[in-house]
Amino acid sequence: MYALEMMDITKEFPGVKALDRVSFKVKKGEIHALCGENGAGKSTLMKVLSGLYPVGTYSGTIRIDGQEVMFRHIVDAENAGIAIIHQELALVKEMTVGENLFLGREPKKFGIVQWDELYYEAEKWLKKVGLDIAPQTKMQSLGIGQQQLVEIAKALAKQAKILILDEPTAALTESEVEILLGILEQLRSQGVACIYISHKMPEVFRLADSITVLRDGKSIATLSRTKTNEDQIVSLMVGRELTERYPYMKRNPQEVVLEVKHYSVWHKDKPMKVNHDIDLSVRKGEIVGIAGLMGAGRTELAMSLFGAYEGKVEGEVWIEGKKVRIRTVQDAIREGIALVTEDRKRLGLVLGMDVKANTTLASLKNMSKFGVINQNEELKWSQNYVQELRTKTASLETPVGTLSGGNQQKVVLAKWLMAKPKILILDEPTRGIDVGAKYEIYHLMNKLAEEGVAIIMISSELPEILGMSDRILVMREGRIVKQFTHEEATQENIMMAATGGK
Amino acid sequence: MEAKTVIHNEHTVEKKRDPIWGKIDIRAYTMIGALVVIWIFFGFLNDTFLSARNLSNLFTQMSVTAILAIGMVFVIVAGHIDLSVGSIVGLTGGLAAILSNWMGMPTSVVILGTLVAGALIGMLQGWLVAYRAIPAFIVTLGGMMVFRGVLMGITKSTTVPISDANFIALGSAYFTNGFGVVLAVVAIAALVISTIQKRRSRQRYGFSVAPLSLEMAKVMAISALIVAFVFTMNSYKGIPFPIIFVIGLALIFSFIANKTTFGRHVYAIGGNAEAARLSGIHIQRHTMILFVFTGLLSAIAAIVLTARLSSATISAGQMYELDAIAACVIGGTSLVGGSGTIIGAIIGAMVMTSLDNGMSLLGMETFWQYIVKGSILVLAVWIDIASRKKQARS
Amino acid sequence: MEAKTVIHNEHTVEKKRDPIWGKIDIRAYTMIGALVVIWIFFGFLNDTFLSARNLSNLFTQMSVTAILAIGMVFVIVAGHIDLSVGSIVGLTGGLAAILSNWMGMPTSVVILGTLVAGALIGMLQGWLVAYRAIPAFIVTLGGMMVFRGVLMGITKSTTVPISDANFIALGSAYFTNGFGVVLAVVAIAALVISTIQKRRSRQRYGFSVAPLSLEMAKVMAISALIVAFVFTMNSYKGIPFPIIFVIGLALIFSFIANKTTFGRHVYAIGGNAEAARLSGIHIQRHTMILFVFTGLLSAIAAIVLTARLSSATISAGQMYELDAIAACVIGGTSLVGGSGTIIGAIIGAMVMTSLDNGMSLLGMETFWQYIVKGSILVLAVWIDIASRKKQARS
Amino acid sequence: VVSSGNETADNAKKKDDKIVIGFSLDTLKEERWQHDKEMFEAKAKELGAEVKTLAANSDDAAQLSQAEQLISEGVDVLVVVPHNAEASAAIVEKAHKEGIKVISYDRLIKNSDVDYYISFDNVRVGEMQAKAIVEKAPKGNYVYIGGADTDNNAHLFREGAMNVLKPLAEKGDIKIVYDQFSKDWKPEEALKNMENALTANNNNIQAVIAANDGTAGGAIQALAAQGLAGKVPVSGQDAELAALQRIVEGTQTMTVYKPIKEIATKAAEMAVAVAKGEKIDTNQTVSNGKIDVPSVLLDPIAVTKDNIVETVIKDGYQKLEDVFKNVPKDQWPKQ
Ligand SMILES: Nc1ncnc2c1ncn2[C@@H]1O[C@H](COP(=O)(O)OP(=O)(O)OP(=O)(O)O)[C@@H](O)[C@H]1O
Ligand SMILES: Nc1ncnc2c1ncn2[C@@H]1O[C@H](COP(=O)(O)OP(=O)(O)OP(=O)(O)O)[C@@H](O)[C@H]1O
Ligand SMILES: O[C@@H]1[C@@H](O)[C@H](O)OC[C@H]1O
Ligand SMILES: [Mg+2]
Ligand SMILES: [Mg+2]
Repeated sequence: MYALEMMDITKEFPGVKALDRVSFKVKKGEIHALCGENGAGKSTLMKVLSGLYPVGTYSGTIRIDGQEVMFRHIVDAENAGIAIIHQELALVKEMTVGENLFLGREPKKFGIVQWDELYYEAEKWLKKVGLDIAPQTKMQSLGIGQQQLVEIAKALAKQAKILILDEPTAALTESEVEILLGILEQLRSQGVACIYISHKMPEVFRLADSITVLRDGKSIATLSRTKTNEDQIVSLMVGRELTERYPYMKRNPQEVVLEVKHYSVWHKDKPMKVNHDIDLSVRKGEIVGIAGLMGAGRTELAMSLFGAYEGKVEGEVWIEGKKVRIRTVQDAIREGIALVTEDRKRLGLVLGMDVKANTTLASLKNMSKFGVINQNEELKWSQNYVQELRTKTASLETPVGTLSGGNQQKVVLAKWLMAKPKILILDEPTRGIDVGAKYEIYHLMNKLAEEGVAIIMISSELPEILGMSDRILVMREGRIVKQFTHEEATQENIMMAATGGK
Repeated sequence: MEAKTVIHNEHTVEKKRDPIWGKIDIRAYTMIGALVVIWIFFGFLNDTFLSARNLSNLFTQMSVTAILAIGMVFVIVAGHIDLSVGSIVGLTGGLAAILSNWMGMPTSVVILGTLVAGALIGMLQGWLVAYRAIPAFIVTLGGMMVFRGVLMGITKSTTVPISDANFIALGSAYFTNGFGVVLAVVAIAALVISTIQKRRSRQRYGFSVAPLSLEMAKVMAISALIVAFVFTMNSYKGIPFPIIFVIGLALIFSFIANKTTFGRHVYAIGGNAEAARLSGIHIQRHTMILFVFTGLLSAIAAIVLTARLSSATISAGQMYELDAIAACVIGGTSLVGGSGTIIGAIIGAMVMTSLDNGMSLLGMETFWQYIVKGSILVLAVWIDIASRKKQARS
Repeated sequence: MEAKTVIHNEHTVEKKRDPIWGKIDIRAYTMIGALVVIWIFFGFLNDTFLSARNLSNLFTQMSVTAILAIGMVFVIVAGHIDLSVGSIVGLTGGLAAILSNWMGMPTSVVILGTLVAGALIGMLQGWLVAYRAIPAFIVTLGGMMVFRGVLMGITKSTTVPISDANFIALGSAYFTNGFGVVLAVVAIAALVISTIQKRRSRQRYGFSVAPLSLEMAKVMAISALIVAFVFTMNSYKGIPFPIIFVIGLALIFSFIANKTTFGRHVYAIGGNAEAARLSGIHIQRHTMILFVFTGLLSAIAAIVLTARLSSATISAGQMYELDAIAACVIGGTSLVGGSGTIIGAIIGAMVMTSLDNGMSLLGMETFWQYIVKGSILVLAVWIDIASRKKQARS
Repeated sequence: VVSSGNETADNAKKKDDKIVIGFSLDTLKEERWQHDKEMFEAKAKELGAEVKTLAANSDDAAQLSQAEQLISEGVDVLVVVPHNAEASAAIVEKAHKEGIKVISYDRLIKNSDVDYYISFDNVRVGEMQAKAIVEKAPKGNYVYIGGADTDNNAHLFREGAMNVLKPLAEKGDIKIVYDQFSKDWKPEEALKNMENALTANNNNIQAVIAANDGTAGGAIQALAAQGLAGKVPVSGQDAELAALQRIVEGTQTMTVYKPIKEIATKAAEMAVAVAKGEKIDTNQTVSNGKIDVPSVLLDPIAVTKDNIVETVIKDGYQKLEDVFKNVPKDQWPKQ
């Protein structure tokens, strides 16, 4: 008896067949992982299931507990016991955490919200996901990881029969992932069916009972976890063998390109420092990884070095032996710095613009004369980068907002590669990116390092930090607390430094 | 991988302030400051400005803009705009006059007819915006023309006078002093009771409550304001009818905005429509209701205006939409949607009316009035923004 | 570690359509359709509507709105609004008349003075919006009042006539037939050359090009339109001056919008200001320049209007902001920012002017004109939206 | 916080015996009202009274508010130029409640117990415009360029003009081929209207009745574009400087001059007398729908090239050198 059966689901967008006769079945009380490359159709399938694409906009049938269902509205799906955590955060940032948690399902009497009850309940669910914040906190003061946890709490609060998690851990630290996995295991024992989408193979293999692989909008295979392994899944996803996950190369870094001394950054509204007395240097052709927990202040450091953080700054920045003052992003670009921001939708892309315009946004000057754009140059360069990064897009003039998450990330990368930086800062560069594409990005980082670019990679994925960095810095509470070489570093000693624990 | 982490966190549980008006945001406070400055300034230049009589006038004068602004806040918060309110005022006012004068209907029927007409007009526009996805700007711009045209058609471009004394009273009568006192007592009692209830409820859920002394001080301050208001109005002729409408509507709609699921959903729609949709909120239905609100409120404004003028004219309400929108924006409503308060909009309306009233009392030349009003508008918002920035920094 | 990957990749570089006007979006096409329907309809009801003479009138009548809409597109695309353009038209027009009539300046000085005044006014407003972060709605609403007040002050509320024939010609003269023909030839030549160059350049870059026959057909169609236009205008009195302004400004600003980094950056700012800032775009400087544009374009519109009337009145330009904004929105500009085209706005202006002109030719009663215009506005956008949705579905 | 010593202020004012006149104007945006205001204030001052003037920017509600303000400031008499004839009845009622008399200036306040009325008759104005034009063009195609459709007066002017034109049209002498209002009295709207009228009739237009000088200016621009300025008679109203210049240049036929000086000074005298409680002699009464209002009706004057000097210029309403500015000096009339 299946809790859920989706049969022959086909869904088309203008110019794209996102789902092509997909079949997908989930048993009661199992955690079922859904894997596939970026753009394979995972999110689309789940949107069909959650009523977001109502009946009639796709073809095929859905059965729940053997009964055929037709969802005309999200509420129909919710009533049928389906809850979903969407890949993209969907929270109202002007509202409080509690309001967001119960948005659309507020406890009420005669249409009047029972605030005390709402906040009381909210606090319970927040505790459950390990968030120790007041439910009256405004959403906008939360970091992206905390926001993700709120989303999870919101879905859990619905106490659904079928829980869909679309990349819930992309923005979470390991410890939070642990909490989440614990919750899911508990739900499994209560008979809830969970659909788990993730690009993080270790998670999938720790948790899932079965795994379904999608490729190019088709369901390729459904396997039991015990009868398969990571390499098989990856090759099913990507259509080829991927032997080496982290293509680390031993490099000989040359002279120092960026040097930061006694660098402190003040919070933009509050009288407190978010970075204390940072000393840091990066050499030509070197990859420096920065590890740390959420809230360690890595993003602030990156933004501030890039002239994009509003708070006051103290200390010195030297580039190629020259002392520089970077007050604006323009200054930073002029000094050869590029920053791939962590929140691509909010900070990285103009979603309504096409792939081409987004790719060239930071380097238009290089393909313009007297302020007039040479459109063929623009076309040529953006095409080059689409090919080099293997971005999956219908055309260069596709609005970037319709690309899948991973492909959007590639567009952001392309934008900054095109600016030909001397110093490239990557803040969570592979968040939400599939294994194949990750590999591409690592490969690219190696290539750039070889060409002499100094790279700083901020990441919350320890394997990636370990696998790619020549040197690893660990940040905790705004300070750099530890430094390791590639050889010295291990998961354990990094975590130890990051948590300050014993 | 058992690394138990200690996520540091300096959030303290925020005490929820919940005055009867709902949340008064910082911007509203700055604007209250601006208003006080304007009042002191005019009071200084002109003896009559702060007289009970002129304050009574002032409140009456702002009533129409304030009523329209109440509906406008909702529409703007939801990310739309309504350019047609002025024309709806004109049309429903004309209708009221026709019902009353030409058709000899009793006051109650006239009022009912007018309100129904306003609501229907709003519903039509709301349907086009919500279910046909036509930008509100276009729908209401079209509406602005159509309704004005209909008004001209049905009144044959004449002014329709009203003679029904009951109807006229709605715009120009005063409540007796006794009523004012009763009102003050009721209001203060309600305030005290609701404060106590709120404390009880919080304690039941185990939330911390503010010190009793502080809460009492707050209740007393608000009570003092209520008493001062009633006393001032009574020392002239009593509370004017239109002001009671404004206060009543402001309370009702503030309640809707802050305490009901409907209101919260409107804020959610304006803040992040996608998130609202994914949370199963009926965006279309809500949107349509908002326009029913503006239609209805326009009809109420029309009743007040028509009664005050004791006639309906074909130019009635022209450009009121701009006043209403300006009142909202001055009062802190963001045109991008998602944030704004009703009390803010009413303060905005009061700022503008005070400027008009004060300058005309001073007998300032028309062109100077334009220049001064425009400049102060920009200046007030400028100071407001600058001070909020500073505050955020410090 | 040489895992050569064969990630499948089906990029087809889309054929870039690049007419001289820049991107004409789908909405513009629907609106061209609506325009054609309106023309046919009026042409059917009234013989004169499609006469050369009336078309010449029609184009002249829409010139002021069209010029204002050009600047408005940019401001709206960047996520702002300019409510002051009508008042700037009034003020700079008054200034032009004063310079010309009271101070006896030669035409060139008058023009220069007017343009400088417009640009400075725009710069002041732009500075407040960009560098002081005051919402454009407030700044320009204030500006609307202030500039109108200043106009009333400097003209002492009188009508200032203009007698300088050169100046008047700017609004009411026609280019000779010969000039029209030369213009057509130049335009077609430019079209052909640019098409050839574009093909060559694309081929040099190794991009695919459209079949020659198709490209030729396109060139021929556009040429035919140019010839038809010049022929029609010449068959009356020649091309009116104001139209040449509109065409010239539309070409320049379309070029800026589509071909320059500045234009691209404006769209990016409107689409996602934060992402634009993080891509190194000077948001403040760009924003200020946009308001300089609207100021400048308002001054040009003022010159055309004042010359056309050969006098400046204190009500000149009132409510033009609404016409300009409506033209933009009808032409597909989104009030949320990030998208909109100049050609669309001009078509929007033409739709509105055609309605006005057609109905007044038919001698329709005023109130019907309001009703019909408002309804058609909504209807046109409705059809447009419905058809786009269908297209997206299919 | 709030002073309520208003009543005492009122009494103080009464005691010092200085008469205060409240003058509530519809608008000061049009040129003529500027003149009304200045002349009224000058005369009142001469008579030892103080004037508090407020203008309502063409908004009924604003005008009511301002009247309320004047009343609350304790004026002795209220002179009102109503924006709207009916809507301003509320002002009369409010004033009477406080025992203040109201004089209706230039436009009649309808359906009210208004005390006096002093005016030129707006319907008369329309009739004069039409008569003057009919004299020049007794036969042919007529165009009517109206004022703001939302202004009651515009409808009255049109009514007057039609009183004259309708019988002629019925006789078949003339034909009204185009008849439209101009939004907000805007000259540019009049220009568009006239362009359309000329186009629709292939320039076969013999006469234009424009409701005021602003709209006349627009219409004449359209005629000029067809080389018809000066060939087709055009009416106007208000004796604006620009219009008088056009009259002496020959492109506009006439304007209706409402001798502002006369109405302003008469009204000031009336106001002072009413304030003192004296009885006023009026030459007639006009029904306002409720009562017969004691009225002083002044004759508007049709101004053409021929009588320009002895009317507007002699009154000091406009200056000779301004009016004849664009005419060679040797052609200036002797004064
Ligand atoms: N609204 C839309 N309009 C057009 N195309 C869309 C839309 N949504 C998704 N697509 C396309 O459908 C395909 C599947 O996208 P989907 O988001 O389901 O991928 P995914 O498997 O979730 O990828 P990722 O791992 O990157 O999240 C992609 O090619 C994407 O570009
Ligand atoms: N969009 C935001 N708005 C307001 N505050 C934010 C935002 N994003 C992050 N923060 C603040 O910054 C802190 C997180 O810091 P930061 O993002 O620099 O950490 P990090 O080490 O980069 O962690 P992460 O891995 O989550 O990116 C949060 O505590 C939050 O207060
Ligand atoms: O004098 C005219 C006035 O009576 C009317 O109300 O408005 C237009 C003016 O020209
Ligand atoms: Mg996805
Ligand atoms: Mg971060």
